Amino acid sequence: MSLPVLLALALGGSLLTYILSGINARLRDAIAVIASLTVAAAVASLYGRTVETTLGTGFLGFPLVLRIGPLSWLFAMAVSAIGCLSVIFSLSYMRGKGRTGFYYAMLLLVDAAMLGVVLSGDLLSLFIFWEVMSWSTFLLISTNGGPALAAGMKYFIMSITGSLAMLVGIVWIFATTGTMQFSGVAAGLSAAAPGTRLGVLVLFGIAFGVKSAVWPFHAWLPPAHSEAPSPFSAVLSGVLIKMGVYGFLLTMYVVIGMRGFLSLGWRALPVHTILAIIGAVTIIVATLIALAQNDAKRLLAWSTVAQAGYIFLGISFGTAVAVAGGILHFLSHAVFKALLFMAAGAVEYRTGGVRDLDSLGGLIKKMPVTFAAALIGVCGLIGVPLTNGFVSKWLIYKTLIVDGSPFLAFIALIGTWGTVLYGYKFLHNIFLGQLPEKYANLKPAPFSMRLPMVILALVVVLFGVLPGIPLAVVDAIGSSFGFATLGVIPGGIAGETGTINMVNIFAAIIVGVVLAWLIFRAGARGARVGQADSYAAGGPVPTDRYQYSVHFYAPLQRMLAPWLRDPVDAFYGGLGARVVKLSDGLRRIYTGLVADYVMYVMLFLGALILVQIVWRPW
Amino acid sequence: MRILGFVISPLAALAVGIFFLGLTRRFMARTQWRYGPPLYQPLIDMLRFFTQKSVSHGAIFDLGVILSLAGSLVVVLFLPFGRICPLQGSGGLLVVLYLMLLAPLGLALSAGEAANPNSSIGISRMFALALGYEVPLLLIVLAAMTRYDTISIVEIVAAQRAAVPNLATFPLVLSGIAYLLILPALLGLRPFDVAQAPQEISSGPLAELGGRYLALAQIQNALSLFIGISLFVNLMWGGASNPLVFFLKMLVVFAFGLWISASFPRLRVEQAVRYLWRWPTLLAFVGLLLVVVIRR
Amino acid sequence: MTHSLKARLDSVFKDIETEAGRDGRLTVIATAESVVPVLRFLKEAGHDYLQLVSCVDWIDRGEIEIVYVLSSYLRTGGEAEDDPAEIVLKTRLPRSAPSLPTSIHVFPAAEPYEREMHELYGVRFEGHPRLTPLFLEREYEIPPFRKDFDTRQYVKDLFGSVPPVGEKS
Amino acid sequence: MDRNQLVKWLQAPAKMAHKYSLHAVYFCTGCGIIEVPPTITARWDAERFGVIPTATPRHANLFLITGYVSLKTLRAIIRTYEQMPEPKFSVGFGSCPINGGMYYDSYNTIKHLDRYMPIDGYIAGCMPRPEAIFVAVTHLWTLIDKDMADGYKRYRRYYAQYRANQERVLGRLEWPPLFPAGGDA
Repeated sequence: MSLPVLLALALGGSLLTYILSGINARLRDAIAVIASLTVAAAVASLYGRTVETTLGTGFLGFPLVLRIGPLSWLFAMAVSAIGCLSVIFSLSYMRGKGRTGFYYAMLLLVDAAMLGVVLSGDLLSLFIFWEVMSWSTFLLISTNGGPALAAGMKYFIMSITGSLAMLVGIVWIFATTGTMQFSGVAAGLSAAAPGTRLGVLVLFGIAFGVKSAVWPFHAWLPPAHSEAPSPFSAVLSGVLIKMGVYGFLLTMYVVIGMRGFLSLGWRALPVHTILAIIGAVTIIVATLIALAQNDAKRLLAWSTVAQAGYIFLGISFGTAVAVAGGILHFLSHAVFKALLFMAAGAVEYRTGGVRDLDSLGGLIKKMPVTFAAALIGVCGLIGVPLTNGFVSKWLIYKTLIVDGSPFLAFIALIGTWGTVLYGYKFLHNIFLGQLPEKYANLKPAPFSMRLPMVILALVVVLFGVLPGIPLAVVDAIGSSFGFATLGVIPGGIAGETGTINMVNIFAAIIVGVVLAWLIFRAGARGARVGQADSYAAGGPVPTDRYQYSVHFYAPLQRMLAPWLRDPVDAFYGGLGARVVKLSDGLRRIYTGLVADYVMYVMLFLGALILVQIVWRPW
Repeated sequence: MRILGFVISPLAALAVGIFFLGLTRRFMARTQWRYGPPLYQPLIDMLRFFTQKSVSHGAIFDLGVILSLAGSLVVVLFLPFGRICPLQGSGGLLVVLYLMLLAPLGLALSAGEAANPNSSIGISRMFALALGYEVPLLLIVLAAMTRYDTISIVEIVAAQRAAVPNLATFPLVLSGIAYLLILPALLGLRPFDVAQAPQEISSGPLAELGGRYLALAQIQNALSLFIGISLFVNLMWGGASNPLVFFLKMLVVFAFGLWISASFPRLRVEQAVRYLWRWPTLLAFVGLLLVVVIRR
Repeated sequence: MTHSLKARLDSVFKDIETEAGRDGRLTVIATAESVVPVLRFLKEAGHDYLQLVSCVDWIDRGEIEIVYVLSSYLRTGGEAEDDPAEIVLKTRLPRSAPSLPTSIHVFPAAEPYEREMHELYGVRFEGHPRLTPLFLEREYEIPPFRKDFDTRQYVKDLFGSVPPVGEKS
Repeated sequence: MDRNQLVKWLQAPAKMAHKYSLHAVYFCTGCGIIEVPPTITARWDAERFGVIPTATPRHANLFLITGYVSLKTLRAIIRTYEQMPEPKFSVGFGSCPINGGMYYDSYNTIKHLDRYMPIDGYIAGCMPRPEAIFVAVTHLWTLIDKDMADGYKRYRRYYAQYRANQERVLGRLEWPPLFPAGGDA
């Protein structure tokens, strides 16, 4: 299938869904699912191909180019697959809510725009799709109104700032190289001065940094993620912020080029190291803040910021293994974070919108499938061996240690322990512990919610045991950037860059579990008891609830409280308040009276005439 | 030989771990001017737990305990015991660091499903304390990995045996001291046993485990004693060429840990974390810094 | 302080009797209605520590006596004549239907005492938010601390009737 | 370890393990509990015999009731006893659990503990000294050897009767019956 047809299909699906929503709800659901499935299948069929198409018409005289390579394919696949699963998840989540047609159309539009971003082959079409994506995302985030509107506004303002920076960068590149196609730009920039490359990197970095929520541009993400509808949070966290990662990869290794990028900066402190340090700061700050969250989705949102830090650290560290790790971690994170947001969404759906970690508990008895999925997701998030998160993080750590950045490795590793803490808090406060009486009759998640979660959970484990499958694509991307190949085997990688064989580890863990299970079986059997039979110092368990999970890490939080405030968010808030005040002042000029405006014009003209008379500049 | 290693190494670890458990009780008794139980008392206890009927709170309650033990068993396979090391080239120390995570995570899942407030408090303390000692531990492990430029434990051991003691080994001395300072926290011994404080939170995560569940938790405890000490001997003290020497080295390190453990009263979580993030972290940090500087 | 506490009490409250005893102890005998005002007065006068509330069953007189013992943390007392170290406030209630306004608004610490007296002596405290059982597991026809409660008979009736467990012979 | 012991270990390891690993949950009622600290600390050192205190009934197999039992404590004692994993042994300490002791005429203190839960042995005295606890432990060993420490079996067997007695003095119990069938007899 050719690329323009693919994009047309994606955009047309969105439009068709919106038209049909006025006619028949069931038909609309069916079309939405079919459209997203078709797009995913079409993207999958493009595996391994490298195509470049120029669209017939251009735009303002510039040609619009679409192309696909390994990098674009991987991102397009992630976008279309996660998008498709989130549409399926939405089927029950959105039932009975207002403006469903608008929601579906926008969801598909965001997916289409993201596809456009990763498929575009020149800066102009990249910018167009980027804007479409930003707009439609804003509409989706603020779809619930109220606090969601404020969250959407925050996102939108930061996004616009990024877009402007990007536009300036594009103009700069065009002025320097005279072309907008990536292939031409790369050739032109390699001849340009390092200052130009650095400037482009910084300008694009602002745009992509905002989107991928790298510190200090992360402030929009937590409110936006927690206020958006859950299926869209999955898309938002799973793939949309990864568009920033795509942009970084594009800028660093395609537009500027690997050699050009890695040689930027000073010898003692290259630019890519600075970027890696920013990634590390993102990890540690976001992880510590995530520990203190009491809202399920907000906790996951901060965790997204932290994981984006890992990805950023990987791709900007700039060794073959690190970049492979970064890209693989993007894929892992897309899968398990979409899964976790869906699990949180399923809980939210069944409990009537409860996301407060302090008031849930014990849902494992009522929603076992959701729990299993969430457990696997959290294991992936932590990076427990046999999940995909382990492989990608292992690659990053490995190269950080062997290539001489132990302090970055330390931050990445300690971030993992922080992840254990908040990951367990998420699991424990929602699913473990005692079931409150008001949820005694809770039903399990509906099938259309369980299906995407189960698929994603299976992918987490599959890519964890056989990481060779995604690593083959990642390796192809790396080679297209000019890195050495990794020597991918089904169980991981083997070769001089480092050895990992998940199949061995898998076998060892399976043997360990079987052995432990045999020991367990050897013991005397016991009886199954309910939650009322719990040790309560001899007393009977109170009828309502014996155990609460409030303030889970209280001692730690007390210790860390002074550092847990987010100065960056406060800075943006202050800036916003200042701008509003300044604008209020400026608004006084606009009195609304025509006479005043006429007076301004006359004054301005008078001033011009005065200037002309006195200095005669024209 | 390699297949045999898969059998010998967990069994040896278990034997050593259970011996250490018995030694702990005996040592504590003698410091308190008591006679103390026989050294094989933990074995009797485990046998008793196994033959007692127990209660289960659900599937995750079972799975968590099994996972916890399985994680420790697999870690043991990665650690050289003398020359015995069944899993050499499968990710090395990084995988060990990650697998060491399975044990507390499994126990936490199990205790979470038990739905007892004491367990919840215990887990919260356990994880907070883990974050406390992981900071210096990671710095120490990273210092070792950076110093020898590999992530394989076997290679680290080999490099230590090949090297003559000189100024370049000095930075690891600091890391070693830091390791000894956090050893009781790593092993869950007295000044840092707030997670399982029996008097205040009824053994914490173990509060609802009875019968075979407790037996599994005890075996895991024994293995974790082995892991914590054997990691030190391998990374900081050059391992050993035969198991007996290795065991003797472990004994010396463990005696040091017991000495600290018997001398100090229990710390609160904040106190423990504050301690762990102060002196051991500082030492480990300086150690890592020196390693990096010398490597340049 | 110009007037002694005793004098001020006598001047403010008409329906009480005061008597200065040995060792700086001041005994106040009040009616049921004036207990709470007197307690409030004493608390404001600095005697802000309610040591205990007790109860005596005077079966011959047909009365139940409630005893409040107050003292002060800050003042050691006893040095001056007008500064009693301990104040004992007593009130008598009819044994048939003992009832008293609750004093937990003045002294929150009185809550368990009042619950205890309600449970063991059957004194009703008006306005107490939760007069639920505190110690006892069973319900008793006569409150068990009353003097006409026959414990031996009760033990014989209740515990004597519990049969040994085992094979029925 | 003499030869007899070794033979016993080989014949019935589980039984021997239960003998020499008595983890006790102390129910701190009444004055008897004051005898426990000397028993487990340096002066008498009960750990020599494998007797150590535990924090929760789930870990324990020995239940020491150290003093008088009021109705409220009876409720907690029954609950704790039912939460202990089988096999479990219970020992009444002092004269109060035997027949009420000095509380023979108390309206709120039960007189014969073995009518509400099975007791494998009593330590008489008001109150017994720590040595008496050791005598009781050695006695309990003999009983376990001869399979006569079968309180938990009796509880299972006569559960209906025990439960009836418990409910007679305590009223309705909050928790469901441990053996819904009401026991074997």
